[in-house]
Amino acid sequence: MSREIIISPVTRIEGHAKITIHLDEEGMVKDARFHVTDFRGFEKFCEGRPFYEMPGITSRICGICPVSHLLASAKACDDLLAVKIPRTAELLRRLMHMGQIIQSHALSFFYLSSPDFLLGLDSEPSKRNILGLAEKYPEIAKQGVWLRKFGQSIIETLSGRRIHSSDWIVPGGVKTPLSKEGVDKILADVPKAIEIALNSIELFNKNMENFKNEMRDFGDFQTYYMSLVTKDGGLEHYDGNIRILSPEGKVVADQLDPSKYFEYIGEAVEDWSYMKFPYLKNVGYPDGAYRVGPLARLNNASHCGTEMADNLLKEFKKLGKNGVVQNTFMYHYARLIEIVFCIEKVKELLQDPEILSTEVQAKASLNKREGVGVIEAPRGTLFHHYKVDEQGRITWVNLIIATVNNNIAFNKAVAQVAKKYVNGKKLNEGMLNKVEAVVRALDPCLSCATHAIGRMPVRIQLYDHNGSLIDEIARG
Amino acid sequence: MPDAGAQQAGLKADRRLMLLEAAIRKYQYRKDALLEVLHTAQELYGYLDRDLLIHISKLLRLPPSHVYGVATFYNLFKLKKPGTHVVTVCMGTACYVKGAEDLVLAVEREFNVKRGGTTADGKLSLFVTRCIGACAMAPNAIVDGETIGKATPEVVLKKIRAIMEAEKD
Amino acid sequence: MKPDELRSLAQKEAEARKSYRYRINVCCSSGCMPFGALKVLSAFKDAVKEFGVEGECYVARTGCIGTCSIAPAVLIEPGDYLYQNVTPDRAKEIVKEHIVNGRPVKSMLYGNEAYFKKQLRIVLRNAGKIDPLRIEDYIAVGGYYALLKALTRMTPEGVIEEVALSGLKGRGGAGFLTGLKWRYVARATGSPKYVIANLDEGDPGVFANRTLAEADPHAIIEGMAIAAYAVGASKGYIYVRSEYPLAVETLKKAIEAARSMGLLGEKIFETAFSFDIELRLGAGAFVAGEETAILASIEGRRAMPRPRPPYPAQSGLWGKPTLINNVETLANIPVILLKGSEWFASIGAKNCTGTKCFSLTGKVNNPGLIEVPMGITLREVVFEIGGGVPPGRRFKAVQVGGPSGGFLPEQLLDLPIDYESLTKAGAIMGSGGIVVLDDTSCMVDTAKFFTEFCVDESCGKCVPCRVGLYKLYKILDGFTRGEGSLEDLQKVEELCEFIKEASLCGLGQTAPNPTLTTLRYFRDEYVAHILEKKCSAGKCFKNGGGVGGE
Amino acid sequence: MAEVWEASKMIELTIDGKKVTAKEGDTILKVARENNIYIPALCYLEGVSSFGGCRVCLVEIKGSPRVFASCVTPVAEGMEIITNSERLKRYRKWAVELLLSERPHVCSVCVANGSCELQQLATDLGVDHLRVEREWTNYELDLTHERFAYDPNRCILCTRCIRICDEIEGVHTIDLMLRGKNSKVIFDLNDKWGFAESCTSCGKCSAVCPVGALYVKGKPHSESKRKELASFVTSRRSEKTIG
Repeated sequence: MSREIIISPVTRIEGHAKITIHLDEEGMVKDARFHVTDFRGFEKFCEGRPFYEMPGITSRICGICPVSHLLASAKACDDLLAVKIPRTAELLRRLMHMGQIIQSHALSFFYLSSPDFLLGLDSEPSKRNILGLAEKYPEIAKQGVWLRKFGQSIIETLSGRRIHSSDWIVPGGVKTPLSKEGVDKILADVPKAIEIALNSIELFNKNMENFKNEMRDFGDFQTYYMSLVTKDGGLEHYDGNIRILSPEGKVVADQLDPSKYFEYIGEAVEDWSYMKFPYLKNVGYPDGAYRVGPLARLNNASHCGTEMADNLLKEFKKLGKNGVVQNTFMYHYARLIEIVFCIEKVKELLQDPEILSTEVQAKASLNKREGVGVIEAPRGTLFHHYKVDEQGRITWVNLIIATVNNNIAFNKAVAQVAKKYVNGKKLNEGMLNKVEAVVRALDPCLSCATHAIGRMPVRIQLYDHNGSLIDEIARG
Repeated sequence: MPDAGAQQAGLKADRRLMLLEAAIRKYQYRKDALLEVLHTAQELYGYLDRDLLIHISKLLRLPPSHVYGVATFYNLFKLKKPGTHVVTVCMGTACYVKGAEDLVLAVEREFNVKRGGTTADGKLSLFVTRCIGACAMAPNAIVDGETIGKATPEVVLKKIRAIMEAEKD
Repeated sequence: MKPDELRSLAQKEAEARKSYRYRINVCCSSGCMPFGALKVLSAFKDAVKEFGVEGECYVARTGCIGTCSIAPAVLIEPGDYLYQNVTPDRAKEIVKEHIVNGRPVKSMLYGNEAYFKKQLRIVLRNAGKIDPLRIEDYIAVGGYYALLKALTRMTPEGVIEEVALSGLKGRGGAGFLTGLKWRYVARATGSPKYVIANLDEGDPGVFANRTLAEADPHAIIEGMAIAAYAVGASKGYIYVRSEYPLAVETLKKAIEAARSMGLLGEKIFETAFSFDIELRLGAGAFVAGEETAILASIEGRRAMPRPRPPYPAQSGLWGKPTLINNVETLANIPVILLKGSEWFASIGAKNCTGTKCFSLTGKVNNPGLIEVPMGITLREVVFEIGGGVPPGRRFKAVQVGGPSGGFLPEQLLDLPIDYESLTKAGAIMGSGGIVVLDDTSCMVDTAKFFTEFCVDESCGKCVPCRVGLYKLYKILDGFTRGEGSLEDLQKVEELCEFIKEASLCGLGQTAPNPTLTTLRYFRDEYVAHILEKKCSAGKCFKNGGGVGGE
Repeated sequence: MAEVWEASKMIELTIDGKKVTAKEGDTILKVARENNIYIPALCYLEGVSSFGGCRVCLVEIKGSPRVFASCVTPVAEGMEIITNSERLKRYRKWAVELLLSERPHVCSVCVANGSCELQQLATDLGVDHLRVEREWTNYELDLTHERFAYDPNRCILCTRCIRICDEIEGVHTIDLMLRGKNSKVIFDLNDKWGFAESCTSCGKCSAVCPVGALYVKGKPHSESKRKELASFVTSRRSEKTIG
């Protein structure tokens, strides 16, 4: 008899989703799908609103990386105003962006994923979380909490608010300059932050050995990679152009204008998911699947531009063939390296003599009817694309969220892990956890990606080969 | 002579305008006569268009928003041109209890018009009203001013079809 | 006009009346007009000429006789022969048989004596018996004598005292003592003072005021003039619904007639009292019937009620002391002055004197306009006067008091009609509407209908009424489509309490009544809708066959 | 010299058990605030006429089963006023919930977030969910005015803007159209704001808007709100009284 197993909810990811596992007639895993069951219609919701509310509105899509939306949206609005923002404003925006990536990566690694591999995938689920971690590795948990706070404190220092700092980044720049006290305050914490980041990398390296088996089948598959890079191919998060890397490690396209994304990215639709499936137009769907995010950025970047991160990048590239690391598990590693890079970048930005200038906003009124803003969010490339009417009211919105870029990859990874670990005849926690773990490695931010309102319970459902539901588990 | 402002407001200096201004004079340009003036204007013009409202607001020295607010507060005033023919269905209690809703639905379906609206060709408007006071003969429909008591959808539709046909000839 | 002129005119008219053996009263009110009343009128006029009886038979165009279900109706005096469904052909036959041959045409007579038996006509004393467009007709039956009496033989305080002693309460709905209200206005400082006659009867299913204005406009005018004298006002407004064109026309002509006779204007009956009336038209806003909204409307503004105090008695039209009375209240006044407060107080119930006009409609055999003494039971009204529900149907509920009135079930039919009893039972007197429902009506659907009415008519000023009622409507609408749970009933009750208590004016304060009384007396129907998706009247769940709705 | 001003009669009453003296003719709300007794209110705006529409400032008066809007009810000798009973709290909560449900008041994406009187009141009253369904009105946003924006989807119809425009600025550009739940704040003949000829662009309306319906473009709501205006209104009013 053929069945389908459905995993729900995928705990410890942002937002909730549903995984269905489809079995063939022999009861073996044939396919697995990562679903999004609810739809927020955020793009629709924005229609009719004034463009200058967009940074505020879109940053509300997500409570985890509001700054990413804020930045992408503000950049799209800069485009609508057709202004070049003051250099200090750019420095400050970058600074906030670094803070954002640090706190997001810290959250992903310490809070959400580290319990998996520090406590073991088969450990008691009720303990397999940050609280369980704090019990067994109190020092690590504490460091994780501190590092996240460091990132948040940068955001807070700049905007005055920790989470939704929506009115600080505005079209044309930022609202308020940074004070000398602010600079000193953040700089004082930099050494400790670096120390924690490096410790974490050491810890990760130590533990990697224990996961050799899992890692082999842990979403180790080939895709294209996409990210922003600097003019000279370096690691970039705020600006830059698009580079696309082939699975073999060849740069197949470079310095593409990100505002023309629709020329090279297509978006397919599947009737079982509200998420779109972006693919590279040149390659086609679904072969043109690509991955974005920390792994993609490090694969794409020839260098980081900061001392410690450059060294780490060199080590990282050794882990893959032709310098391309394909294993989904390595997203964790890439994330840690990026944390180091960001902290170094924070220091560099704070030492820029222009950081304290008070010229932080360019004023202009609406000059264009269409604007695109692209940045590298913690989870990957984020596109905001708006069209407005003559009064500046939004008439059309397209958002491609980092997690959505990874959509095809998600499904591939889930299927691969399910095939290896899920046996249709037996359902046990550990096996289901592994499916969940791979999802967590990719770190989907579902509330963004699906535009879902509130909590979205994720269920695991089991379907037979006829497509009928035969079992369902809901957890949490 | 009609007020000079009228032409600026885009109103034709015809008999209707003279009658309207005469009525306003009769009320000595008093602001509190607004409702009466609007009644007169609607009787003369059939509905209150923008130019008419601007003119009234100037003559009575009332803020335009006040005039607009009053004109839209009361159901009776029409700001859009109604159809050539008007069907009004009474939705008073007695009529509702005796099936006025069916009359409305029948007209809506047959002539593709929503209550309160006018057909695309401007031929027929359908309004509902709250109690015309002929409750003993409920349900009531008024087709071009003629009251049909104890109305049924068939009778009302027949009547409307008849006037629409007559129009064509 | 001099006092003597009134007397001699009355005498002349009375003699003229006597010279006719018959008087044919053709009802030409809004109820009968659509059914060819004017054609019937001219058919009678032609017929009396044709048969050569014009010298002994007077054909009068009158107001409502009260039997709207047999329109057009014709009343022949003497003997009060009431003919039903008269057509021009039948008119001819009636003249031939009844007038010429002296044999009333039994087959055409309205045989329902019970309809009139329990009625008592004070307000409608002249309705159907005089020509409303002839002021002489009104004077012939004693019209304007009360005004003459007041102006020449009574002090303003004396008039107020008489009205107060009669125990007359406002007929507009709230039931405030009329004499007391007058006294407040009389004592208020400020000048000039105004009198407003409220004829903005917007309640669906109610047409008593309209009928009164169409049948006996001078009774209203005389009542107003007396009130003005009592409170010291010199200017009056009649605020009338524009949806009542015939009433507007009749009142307009009546005011002109009274003015040309000197019964309105300067120095009436050669006294120092001057009073004139202006007609003000509403424009389709139910809320404008509210005391303070009517003021706004007359001042040419949006008819939005304002909080009281200050009461219109202190600060009304343009901030001046203003008396606002319903037209039915005012029509009582001349009779009270002529017959005395003692006589009036002896009619009706102990704490609620006089009579009340009701439009009796809905699923009842004899709909029409009735006037009954206060204290009569609902059962008498519905089953004796109204003749009960149509054959084969079962009585379900009676709604008293228009859209804000409550629904009362069978077991409360023995309730006497007075302000207190009705309010206690959850209904209100309102401006006088009684709608009878039988088993083809769904109480949930009906509550929804009235709530929707109030949603449409809410002025939007205060939150409970503007938003609360709409939310209430949405919940009720859900019930009729198979949505909602028993917990929602609790929510409905809480919401109703808030709307009732916190609304600014009477519209909002009474709007939850239909919902509250149906919940109180017909809760099982709500439960059946919610739990079984069942509507015993077959009105609901039309879309979607019972479960889920749309 | 003869006394020009007739001294106002002073009366005594109690509010929440506290004895206070007040000028005859003053409203309960005014007297309470003068005595540091907080009665919440939304449509009330010092310096312009009272409206009495929001029903948030309801109070009880001993001896009456009814509740009274304190912004429009004058004080009287010996009155015993209760401003904060369970019943009043219940009613206030309903009023705020209904307002929140009337139009799409999504605080998180509103310009007034953090400086909104409705939001503050909801927080104060512990409104953490709505018992009735929200409406998702889709009124068109008006951005035609060079400096100001009007978003009807956030309007609570308190009419502060209408009153200040009429009574203080004296132009009466703003009024309401339609009625009941369809009521909407309009400029001139329901014109787009930027084309409303009578508007003097004084900005008072947006300064007194308690929510995010009228606001200054590009300026954070919190900065454009009524602080400086309140003093303006008060000074204007005292001028009026003296003159």
